Amino acid sequence: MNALGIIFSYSEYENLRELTKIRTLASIPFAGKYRIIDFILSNYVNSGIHDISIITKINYHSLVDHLGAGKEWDLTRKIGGLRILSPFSTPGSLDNTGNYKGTIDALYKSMHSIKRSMAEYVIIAGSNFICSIDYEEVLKSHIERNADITLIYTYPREGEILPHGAAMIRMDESERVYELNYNKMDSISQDMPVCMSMFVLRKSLLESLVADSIAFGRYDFYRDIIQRLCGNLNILGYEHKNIYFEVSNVTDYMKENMKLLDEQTSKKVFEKPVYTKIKDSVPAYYCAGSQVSNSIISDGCKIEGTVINSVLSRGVIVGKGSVVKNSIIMQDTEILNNVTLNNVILDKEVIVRENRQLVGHETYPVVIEKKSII
Amino acid sequence: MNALGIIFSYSEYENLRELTKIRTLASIPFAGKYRIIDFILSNYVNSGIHDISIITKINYHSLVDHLGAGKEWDLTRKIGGLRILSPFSTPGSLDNTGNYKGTIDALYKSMHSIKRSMAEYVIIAGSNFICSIDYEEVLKSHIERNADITLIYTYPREGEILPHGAAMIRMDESERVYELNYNKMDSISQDMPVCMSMFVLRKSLLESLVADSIAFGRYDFYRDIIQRLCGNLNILGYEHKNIYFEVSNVTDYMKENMKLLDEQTSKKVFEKPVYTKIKDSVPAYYCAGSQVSNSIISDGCKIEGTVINSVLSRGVIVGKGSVVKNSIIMQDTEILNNVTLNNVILDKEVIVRENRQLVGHETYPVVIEKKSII
Amino acid sequence: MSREKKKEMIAMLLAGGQGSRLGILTKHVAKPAIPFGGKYRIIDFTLSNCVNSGIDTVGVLTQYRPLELNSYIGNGQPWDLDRLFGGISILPPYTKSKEGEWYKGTANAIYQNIEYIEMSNPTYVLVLSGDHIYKMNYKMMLEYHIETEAACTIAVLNVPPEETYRFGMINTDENLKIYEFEEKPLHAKSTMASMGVYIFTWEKLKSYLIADEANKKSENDFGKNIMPMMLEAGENLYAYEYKGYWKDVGTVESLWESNMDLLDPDVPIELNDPPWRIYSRNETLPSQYIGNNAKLNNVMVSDGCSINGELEKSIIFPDVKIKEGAVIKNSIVMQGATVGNNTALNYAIIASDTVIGDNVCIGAGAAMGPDGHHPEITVIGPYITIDDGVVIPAGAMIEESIIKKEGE
Amino acid sequence: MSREKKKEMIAMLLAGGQGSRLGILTKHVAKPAIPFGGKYRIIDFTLSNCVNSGIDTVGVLTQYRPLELNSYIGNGQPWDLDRLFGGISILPPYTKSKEGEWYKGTANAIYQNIEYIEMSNPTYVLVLSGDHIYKMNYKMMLEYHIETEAACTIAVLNVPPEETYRFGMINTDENLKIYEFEEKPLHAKSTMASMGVYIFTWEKLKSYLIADEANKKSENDFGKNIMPMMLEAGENLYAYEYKGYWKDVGTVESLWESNMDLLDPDVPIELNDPPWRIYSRNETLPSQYIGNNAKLNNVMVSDGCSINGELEKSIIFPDVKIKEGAVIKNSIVMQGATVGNNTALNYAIIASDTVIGDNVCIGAGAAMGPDGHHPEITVIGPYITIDDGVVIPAGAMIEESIIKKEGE
Repeated sequence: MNALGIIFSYSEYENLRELTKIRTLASIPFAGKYRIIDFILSNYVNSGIHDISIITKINYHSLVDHLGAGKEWDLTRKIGGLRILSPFSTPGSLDNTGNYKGTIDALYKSMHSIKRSMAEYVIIAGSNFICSIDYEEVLKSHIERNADITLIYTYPREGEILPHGAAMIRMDESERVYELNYNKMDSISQDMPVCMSMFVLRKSLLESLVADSIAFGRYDFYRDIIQRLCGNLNILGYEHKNIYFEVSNVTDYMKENMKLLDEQTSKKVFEKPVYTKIKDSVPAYYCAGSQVSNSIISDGCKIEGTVINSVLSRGVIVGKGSVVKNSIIMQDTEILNNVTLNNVILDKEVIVRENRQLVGHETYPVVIEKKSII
Repeated sequence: MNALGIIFSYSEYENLRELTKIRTLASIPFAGKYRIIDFILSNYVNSGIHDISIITKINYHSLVDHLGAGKEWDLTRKIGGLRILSPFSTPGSLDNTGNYKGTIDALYKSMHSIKRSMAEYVIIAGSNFICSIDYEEVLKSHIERNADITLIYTYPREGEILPHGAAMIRMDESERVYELNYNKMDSISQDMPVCMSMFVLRKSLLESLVADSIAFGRYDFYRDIIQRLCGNLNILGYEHKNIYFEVSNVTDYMKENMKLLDEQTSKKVFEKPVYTKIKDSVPAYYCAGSQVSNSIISDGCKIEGTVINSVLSRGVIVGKGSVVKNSIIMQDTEILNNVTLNNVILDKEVIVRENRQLVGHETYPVVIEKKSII
Repeated sequence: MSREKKKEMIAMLLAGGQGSRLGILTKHVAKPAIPFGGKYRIIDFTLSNCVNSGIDTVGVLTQYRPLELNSYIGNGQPWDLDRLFGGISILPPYTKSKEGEWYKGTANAIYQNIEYIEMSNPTYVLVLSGDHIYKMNYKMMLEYHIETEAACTIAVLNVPPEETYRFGMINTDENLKIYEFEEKPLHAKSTMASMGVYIFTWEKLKSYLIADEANKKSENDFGKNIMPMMLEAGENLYAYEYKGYWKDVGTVESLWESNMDLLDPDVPIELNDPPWRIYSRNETLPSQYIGNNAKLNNVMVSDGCSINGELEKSIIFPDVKIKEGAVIKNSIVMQGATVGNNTALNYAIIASDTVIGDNVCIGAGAAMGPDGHHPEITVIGPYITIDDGVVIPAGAMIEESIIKKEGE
Repeated sequence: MSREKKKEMIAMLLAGGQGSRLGILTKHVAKPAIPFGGKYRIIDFTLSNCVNSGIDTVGVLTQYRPLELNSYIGNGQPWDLDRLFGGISILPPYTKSKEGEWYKGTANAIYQNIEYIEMSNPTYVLVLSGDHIYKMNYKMMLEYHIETEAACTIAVLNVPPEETYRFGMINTDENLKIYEFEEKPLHAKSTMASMGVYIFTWEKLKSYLIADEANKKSENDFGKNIMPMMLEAGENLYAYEYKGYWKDVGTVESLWESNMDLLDPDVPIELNDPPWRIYSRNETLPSQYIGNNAKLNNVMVSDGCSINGELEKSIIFPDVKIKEGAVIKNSIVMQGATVGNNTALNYAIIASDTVIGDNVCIGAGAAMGPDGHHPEITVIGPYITIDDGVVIPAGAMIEESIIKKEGE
């Protein structure tokens, strides 16, 4: 496909507490063995887009580790392929501050890479919305409807989550966007379309919009491009009708993971292949006496105890007599014997010693930092 | 080989003017189609070391571009492979300054990556010395002689160059290092051994030396480890007897490039394969009427004019009636018709218009910045 | 050419065999490509041994149905064998001038690829077969080979005296220097059986391969021709003792047994062994889902599965769906298979992508054999459908779909 | 399996031919692996056409001496064909049960690989041969194929009426719909010659391949059997006109000519064409060195060369050493060759790694043919040595070293 993919690996308004202390939003584990970036990259790859730049800010170490050379996503290419951009790798960046003033500034500082691409179109995505979407269809509609910018939106449904700060739009009957506002409530009415942080536009238009904005000291893509220019530009909405997940605070993160325990929901997200880093783990092993129900379990797990309504990432060990309920356990975490966990998120490589008990609440899960020993 | 390679892609004491304005020392073009990093990486790869971390500071954009996923160096691997480290990708680096306090601080901030390697030994190299060296031999000698640290040195020979700040060592008859001083002269006596910024030591020793130094606020590898501890540690020298090149200021850079016009010298550097990025350029083309003598020419060049005693990188065009003498011309630079150049360094993608004349002096070459139009 | 690198040792992996004793399981694929251990193929063990032993150049000699094996191996990336110099190469027979020639025997297969071997200019060549389950460090064997100054070193393992008739047996002096070979003897002098793992000093091997090829009567086989010829010529041949787990998975029985060994903590074959990882080509599948009414008791399950039944002592490959009420015991269910509601499997192997309906009974009447020997194994072939309610007796091997006609 | 991706079009590249009219040049390698144009191999053009046309799945059908071709292609990385899904696959003949079968004809080669093709589940299949020099966008041809609703589209080029006897000629109506084939006619009705580039709708092709295979009398050839059968059955066959440069390099003459075309600004084959790059496997060699007394006049020189002689209208491959006083005109010197002091070459092809001594004269007496036709080409085979002072007359083809005995 004749398009360049640009991913923002961070979000301006997330509050994920301990989870983003050591990593960027895009590299947060999700759905057992995956990271958020896996879903976003797979959408591009499945749509035939093989030229992708990822814009990072801070704490992108884990993202770099996870992506490696991009082999698992078939993005180790001579032509196109994967590039991870950081403010510090910008040519001639003699200042060492490395903070972007906003999304437009981030794009501006990534221009050296964007300009080199031969693609005609750009498809931009943030990292807070997870879904399965076919960009080929979106681009087709963008061209057919003669849009300047296509903005992908959705209608939040029963039980679906929207955080403070999400961009809500208003459109006329031809889906032309004429207003954009930020969500200031805790939940919103379900007939209000919400922007999914995904945009399609011509690369040449993006280049000139960014140059213009920078010249006037305007740095925010939503406010200074969509909101400001929706009168002048033909900004059209494109509805995403399939299921989505939104991750921007810990309670939502927990809820969204739990949704995957519904096999129908899970099927919709995994309709097309989702690629992730290969770990060469052994198959999961369920010992004699283990008891597991309604849970997602990943390769390399070894279960001797009980796991109920939980999501386990790769290489998790649950000892004898331990009970893990309504929890998310990340990679290589070890739960020794006779431990009780309920409404807990254990980050990677945590060790929970014998006989410990950790209980959070559904709306406020306990989060244990990476490599903690409890 | 059971060793991890660590490369410092920058130097603390280089003065390369325009050449490092937009790039780091390691990615400066050298010997026509190469960058300095190519020689350093090829030494590792040819010695069977496939697990390599590159420490970067600022302006490493061109380095990232050049190395890509490391395919050309056969370093796109599941086990080991190439990693480019930056201060900003360090886990938990919430401060955004990104400056290292010194070489030890840089190693300290790269410890997350160093620690993960299963290798027993570490081989460290800077980017200012270019040579062909077999690290398998060095490691063998390190083990046989029971050294704590092996420091690779050489004796500068007639016409060889050493900059201000180079580390000169004194050794006893068993090659044990007992003193280290910095060069403060413009040239030095030829019987004074000089450290080539390459060290071999156990990874565990490096880890504890770095941790100790950081605890005491000591940040310079030469001063705080070699100089300070040469009384307590068994630091042994290993002589590199083959030819070498040193790049730390523009005059030297010019001189060192010109040395390669001697085929015998060139042969010694290219004894073993030196890998570089593949550009899929066409063969060089010499038009009817061109005149080329004693020059290095790279793929993709098209010569209509005259080239004498010069080094041309890939894709350089020399127009009709133009004369290029004693000059270094970098990639994709275009010299139109009837231009005269003498003692000039043209950086990448420069355009020299018709009838221009640029003349520098052997000891002070004219340097033209990347993408200039003259 | 002059700039190519010399390799100390390269491996030549004989993957040509059909493995006809595996019946329907090798109808579509060569034996080394048969699934094993929940997510692996048999060849993964040999390839991982190579990589973990530091060998980065492997030639795979194929001629029987190589398509699936080729596409499984691909560019070798899963084993880190996608190298710029060396890496993995598939070596089929080819035509030299007018006529092509198929591989006549194991030795002839290597002979026909002398040119390939010489491209790496190796000092030693490791010859392997791709159909055994074991973990072995060939680097240590090479050290032994160099130390004993052998022309050929043969890895051996101890077998019970009553099983020697199944193996090529090897007789050595007290220094393990070989003086005699016995091909499948009823009463062997020793208990050392050849594992089919050889290290040769390449210059030596090359000359014997050429000599063997010139001999029109030769069967061009390593065990039958090359080694005896070397012994006769007075070359140094040494045995190298291997003490770990080793299994030839040449029959349905041994394939089943060796899978079950993975579930037996007393059998020394541990897959979860980070310094000696077994690499394989991983499918792109989500994590597995274990339903509300599932029971799992000494079971291995892989990515992409959805398990709702009761499982005991079984191995479940990726992307398998097991519906509610299904009861699976002592069985192996391969990739992509579906097992319907209330279906019972006992001592069964279900091959890839097969669909088993509801209320099916597979391995019906499976009863323990004499001496506590397990019952006969039932095998359901790949890509077929077994309709609801079908009963398949223990020991059957089903090649084609069983669809009940309407009204039945 | 179900998760594999569907590809719109994949390419099947017939690279099986020996190309015997190229004599000594194809003694060790298949024709598509022959060096061309200073740093390329013939097959680079077809592979680059595929990649530049957006095709990322290419099956290469080999059977003659595939070793060098295989190792040249490797994992396909130089052409960006090292893909996780698709990419490049070498497809040799293989055994299905007891007996293997060599490729009987071009159509049979594809027939034997139906299983491979179906793995990508393509809608269209592009059939190519690997021995032509041209730059062509197959994507545009596919658009034409879809537009005309053809079952098969054949790329054609216009040839002079006097050359039709060398080609498969195609007769069409005014809409380019094909109604007749003429195999190498002396007097053709049209000037449209088939380029051996076909796009088929896969479902159609598959059924005709199966029908053709059942016909024992068929030669299993696309041109002779498949297309005429399709035409007879009333399928839509269309010609697609190609207007650019195209050359079959099947003979020493045409190989030489087509190399020289690169040095002729009037011939429309430009290698330095960034949007349509020709990819090749690059050797690891330093930049070239041009010495003090070198003269280069309309010459192409590659990496790693050291040039000290006088060159005119010649193509020099990588790693060639040309010593002082050597005079090289109208010649091609392939990789790794050395040309000694004061040696003269004229209208010569020096194959790879050959060493030509001092004061040698190759192509001696080369004189223009009638009608301004160039003199006969002299070919010196690969890996040999020509001793000092030897004189080799124009038109010779030297297979073995010429070493002067002592005292001579």
